[in-house]
Amino acid sequence: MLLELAGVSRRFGGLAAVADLSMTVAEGAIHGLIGPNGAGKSTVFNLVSGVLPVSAGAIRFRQAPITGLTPAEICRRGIARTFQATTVFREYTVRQNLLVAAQPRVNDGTLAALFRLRDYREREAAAVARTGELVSTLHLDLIADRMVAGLPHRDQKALSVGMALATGATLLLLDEPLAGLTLAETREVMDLLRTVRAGGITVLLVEHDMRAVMDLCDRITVLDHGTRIAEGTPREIQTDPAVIEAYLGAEA
Amino acid sequence: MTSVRSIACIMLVALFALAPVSSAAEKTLTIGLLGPLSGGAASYGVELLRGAEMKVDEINKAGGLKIGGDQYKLKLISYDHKAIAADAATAANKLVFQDKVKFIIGNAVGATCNAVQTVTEPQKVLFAFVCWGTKNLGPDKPYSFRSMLSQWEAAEPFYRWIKEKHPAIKRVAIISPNDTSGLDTNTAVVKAIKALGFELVAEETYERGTKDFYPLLTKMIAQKPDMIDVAAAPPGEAALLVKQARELGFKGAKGWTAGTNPFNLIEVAGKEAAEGIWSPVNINVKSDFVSPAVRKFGEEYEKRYKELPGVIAVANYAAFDVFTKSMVDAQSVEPEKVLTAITAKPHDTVWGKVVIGGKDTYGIDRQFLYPLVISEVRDGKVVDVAQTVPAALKK
Amino acid sequence: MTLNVLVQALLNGFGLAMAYVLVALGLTLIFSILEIINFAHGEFYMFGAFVTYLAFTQVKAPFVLALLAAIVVVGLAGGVAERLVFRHLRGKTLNAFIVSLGLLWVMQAVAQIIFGIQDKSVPSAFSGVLRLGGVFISIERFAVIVCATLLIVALYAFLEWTRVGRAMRAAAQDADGAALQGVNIELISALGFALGCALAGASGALLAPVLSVSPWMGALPVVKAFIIIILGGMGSLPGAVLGGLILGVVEGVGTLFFSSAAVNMLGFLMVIAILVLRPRGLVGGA
Amino acid sequence: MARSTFLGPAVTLALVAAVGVALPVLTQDSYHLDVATTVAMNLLLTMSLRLQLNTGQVNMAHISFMGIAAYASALAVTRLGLSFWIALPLAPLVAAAFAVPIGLVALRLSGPYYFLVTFAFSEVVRLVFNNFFVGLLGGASGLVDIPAPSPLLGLTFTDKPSQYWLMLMLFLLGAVVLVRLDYSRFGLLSGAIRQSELLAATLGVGVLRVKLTAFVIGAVWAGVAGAFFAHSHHVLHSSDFGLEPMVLLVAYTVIGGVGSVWGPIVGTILLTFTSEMLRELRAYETLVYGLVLILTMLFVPDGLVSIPGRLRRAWQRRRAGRADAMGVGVAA
Repeated sequence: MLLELAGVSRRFGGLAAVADLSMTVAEGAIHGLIGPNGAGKSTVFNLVSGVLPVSAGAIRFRQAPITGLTPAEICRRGIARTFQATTVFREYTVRQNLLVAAQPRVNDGTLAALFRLRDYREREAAAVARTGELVSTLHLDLIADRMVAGLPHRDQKALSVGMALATGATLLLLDEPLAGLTLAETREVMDLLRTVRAGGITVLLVEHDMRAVMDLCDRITVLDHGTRIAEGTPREIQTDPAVIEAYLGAEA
Repeated sequence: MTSVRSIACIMLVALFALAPVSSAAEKTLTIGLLGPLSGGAASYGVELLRGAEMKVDEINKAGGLKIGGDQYKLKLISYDHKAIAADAATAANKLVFQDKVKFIIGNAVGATCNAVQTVTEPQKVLFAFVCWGTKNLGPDKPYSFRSMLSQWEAAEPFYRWIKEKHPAIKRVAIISPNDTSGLDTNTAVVKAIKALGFELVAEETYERGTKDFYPLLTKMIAQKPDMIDVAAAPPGEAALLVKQARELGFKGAKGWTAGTNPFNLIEVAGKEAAEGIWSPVNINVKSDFVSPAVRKFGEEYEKRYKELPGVIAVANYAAFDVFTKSMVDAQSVEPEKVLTAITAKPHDTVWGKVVIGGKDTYGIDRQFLYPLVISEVRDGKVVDVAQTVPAALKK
Repeated sequence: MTLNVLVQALLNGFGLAMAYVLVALGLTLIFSILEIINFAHGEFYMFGAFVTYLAFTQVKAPFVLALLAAIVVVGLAGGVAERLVFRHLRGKTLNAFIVSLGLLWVMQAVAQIIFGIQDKSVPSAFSGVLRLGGVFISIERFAVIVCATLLIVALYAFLEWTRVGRAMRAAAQDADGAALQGVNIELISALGFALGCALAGASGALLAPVLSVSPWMGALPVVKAFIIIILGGMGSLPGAVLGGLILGVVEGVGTLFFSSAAVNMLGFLMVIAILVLRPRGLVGGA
Repeated sequence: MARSTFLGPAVTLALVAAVGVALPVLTQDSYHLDVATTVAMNLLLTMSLRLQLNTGQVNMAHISFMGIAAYASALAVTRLGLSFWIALPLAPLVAAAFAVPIGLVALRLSGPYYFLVTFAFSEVVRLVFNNFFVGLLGGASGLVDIPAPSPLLGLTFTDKPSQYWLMLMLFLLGAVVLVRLDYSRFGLLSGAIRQSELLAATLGVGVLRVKLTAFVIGAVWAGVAGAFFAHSHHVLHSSDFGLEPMVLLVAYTVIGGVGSVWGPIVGTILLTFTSEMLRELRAYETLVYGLVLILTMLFVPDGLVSIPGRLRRAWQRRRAGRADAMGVGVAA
């Protein structure tokens, strides 16, 4: 198992946003994380990426515990994430945004930078090269050198996914990458995710577009009020009574 | 084409021809002034400026100065250094190199004088100030003058007067701001107190701008002093000190060695708190001890600025007086010649007779010495009670 | 060191502490709503003092009226400053710092031009001195303690029990959250800024008769307010009161044993020590 | 960190150097040279301050590191008998020795707490200069008679022009280092932190490391300015390292524009000219200066240096607008 959550919970005062959640993500898969609004999906992302400390339980990545590490350390271990509200560096160009993400494992050795030492130059060149590849795979060539502030929302969304990829992470936590996209653009991003999976990168996907989730995901975990109510293949989830009840309210 | 050029040449020649003809050309002598004109110490700076403006207008109204066949009108340029040493140096540079002044008459707040002197001394610019640091005068600073009696001239005669007139006073507590002039005043007063056999029971300093003195006064009053000397505290803070001391039950005598403006003190502290405070350095423009000239100056100043002058305004007025008279005596505006004229003989000024002395304290005669008038506040009025004449003046 | 002197030192410490707490409360209220530190907060304190000066000298108004005038006028000025300038700077720490610095210079310069450079006294409604055994306190100062405490209690009541007060506290906790609950953030931040300045103005009005007025009187109280909100924790009313008392005792008693410079330094060293141990201040408010 | 300056870093730096070198040729007037020397010193102070302000918080301790180095250098020369040319590199290291611990404390805090702890530190340093170790530091009357830099390779540094050249060289050395840093990975990361610290952290940027480096490098270059200041002014007083000079440096940097390494240069030069021009206005000087600060921050929040960038982006948007209308989208 690539990622394991064991009895993880997070309380804000009395409210338990995530309560005793255990789940696992297999390597190389696209793993869906779905549930009604306020089910605790974004909180899970904040816990795994180290932005929020857990109240209880443990998180293991490649069998090594990562609970308590800083977001930067977790990123260097190989977990990158995007945010529900697409956050990018608005005063930088697209290329600069990718470049910031492109070298998490490089120590930002200022002295090396100052005297342009050889290994600094090599790593800098490698980063620039990687950025170039990403710009083309993400079809961002036309706007690569435009200030992000002026770009339309969909380009910024594509860029935020690109930045997660640029870190060289092996596990991506994508928070609603399809929100607000047209049909054509949704298909486009789904293709991108498939190529990402083909490249051996695991994706934990929070998404409300059920058709896309069912189409893309190998396995799905369903959250409601912070606890896991179901986990399985897309087909199993579609027929699971607990899921239907959570989504459609107690019908019968 | 050529005709235009030739006409231009003729005009040029004519212009040059005219120039030497007029003999008594009208000239302007620029004099510089520096000081804190904003911020907490602004009262010093503004008084310096007003004293200077009064004398400059007086001279210009009387037609200016007749020196070496020319008639000089005076022009005053003043800059605000906000009591920051680096600013004072920059302002001094502007006066000396941009405005080409050879005389800077007026500066206040100790540390800024050191900074200005790094500019004026090498450039041989005559510099008169009221800064109180001991290091401001010395043989290595021949072009620097102090135009007001400092604590070194006032403390000893003041405490000698107290010893004679009020023998009951034995235990003295003193307090000053913790800046250059404050600390130097404390040193001078402590020297005088010890020399005259008083007992120093407390020596305190406070951060300039403090208003609530209850904590410090409680500590001082606990030592049971017979007298509290608010030494170098500016008028506003000295008023709060005496007012709060009275509130804390202190009934003893009150002194103010560096009292620059008792009228402001009375206004802020109120009559009861200010009652009986002695100060040796201030000048009471309304009292009968002083010459009619001072009384006239006080009236003109009050008419013009709606406030009574403090001693700093009178000091700078007198400094301008001495400098301009010396220029006329030397019939030159060259600093070297004016310097010798200033130190040559005593001068008649608004203070009365002024001698340039102070060699025994500073190693060089650059301190304005004039009669020391000790005043006392009685029922809200400043009354002069004694006058001592510095030894140098007796000769 | 007799008991009398020690009690007097403690009383000195508490004496004006509550007035400085008012300044600190104003500063922390403005910070929690607009997330900026108003560097010119001391100048609103000075503004309040000059309003009282005018009320007493020109109009011979009674004490309470002069205090109310200061609170209203300075509050209005605060509201105008928020509407014209500060509302564009929410959360922009650097820009807000420069703008408040500019405002500080403008207000000091205007005060110097209008009122001149000499310190002025404000006639006091209370005269005479209270003597309890060997310990003294002027009735004027006693009035400051009483009024300041009453104002603090009034502020606490306002924030706890009135609708506008609760909306302000909500906005202070989380501006976006409050907006979702229908709180009119624009109005509340204007009112909050006005109230913050009014608190400083009230403190200035109370202290004017005790400490005299000058255009530069605002510099020291705002530094004391900084220390108080660190001791008490940013954004917490009880914390500010606690911070004010601690600073008062340190200055009152400390001066008996150390020089004034050392006591000043002690205040700043406490700030550094607390921020190292508890980054949100002692009580660790909002 | 707006990389897209018109002329590229090297050319812009050369332009600034050219202006600096040309100045003493144009005017030998000591006042002009004195102001120019002060401007060059302030440029070094603001460019090094910007490094730290660029991470988004107001550091009030910058002037204290200048002061610590100034006193250290003065004492090294007057008490230890070292030559100025040994004290010059040593003094900034003394400043850095103070900057590391204070930086570690301050940088764990954010927003107002960071401002307050650096302000508290700067007041402690000022009070020490003014009231403590008076025998060593000169106390309230200041440390006086600090000698000018001793001759080097036959050159003397006692008059205005030579001191201007020395400061210009120190500034240009600092500018080269700071610009190289800014155009390197370090500059990219500190700009990213300013825009969104959380995003930078989740992308693997060691936020505390970058901030501490900016803080200490800033202190080192402030130290260089301090060492020069001590030996060119010959007098040191606590008022030179208090609140007033510090807030001026922050104003120069933010008005100029924190987002670009060129911001402080624009801010320092323009505002120094303004205050020299206003010198005659006395009480009105602070009034006008205050209004200049308020209006600039309201109408040009990103600082004067952002104006050309904003104009170009507006022009670009108008051009791009037309492009979108023609269907040249991104991923089509």
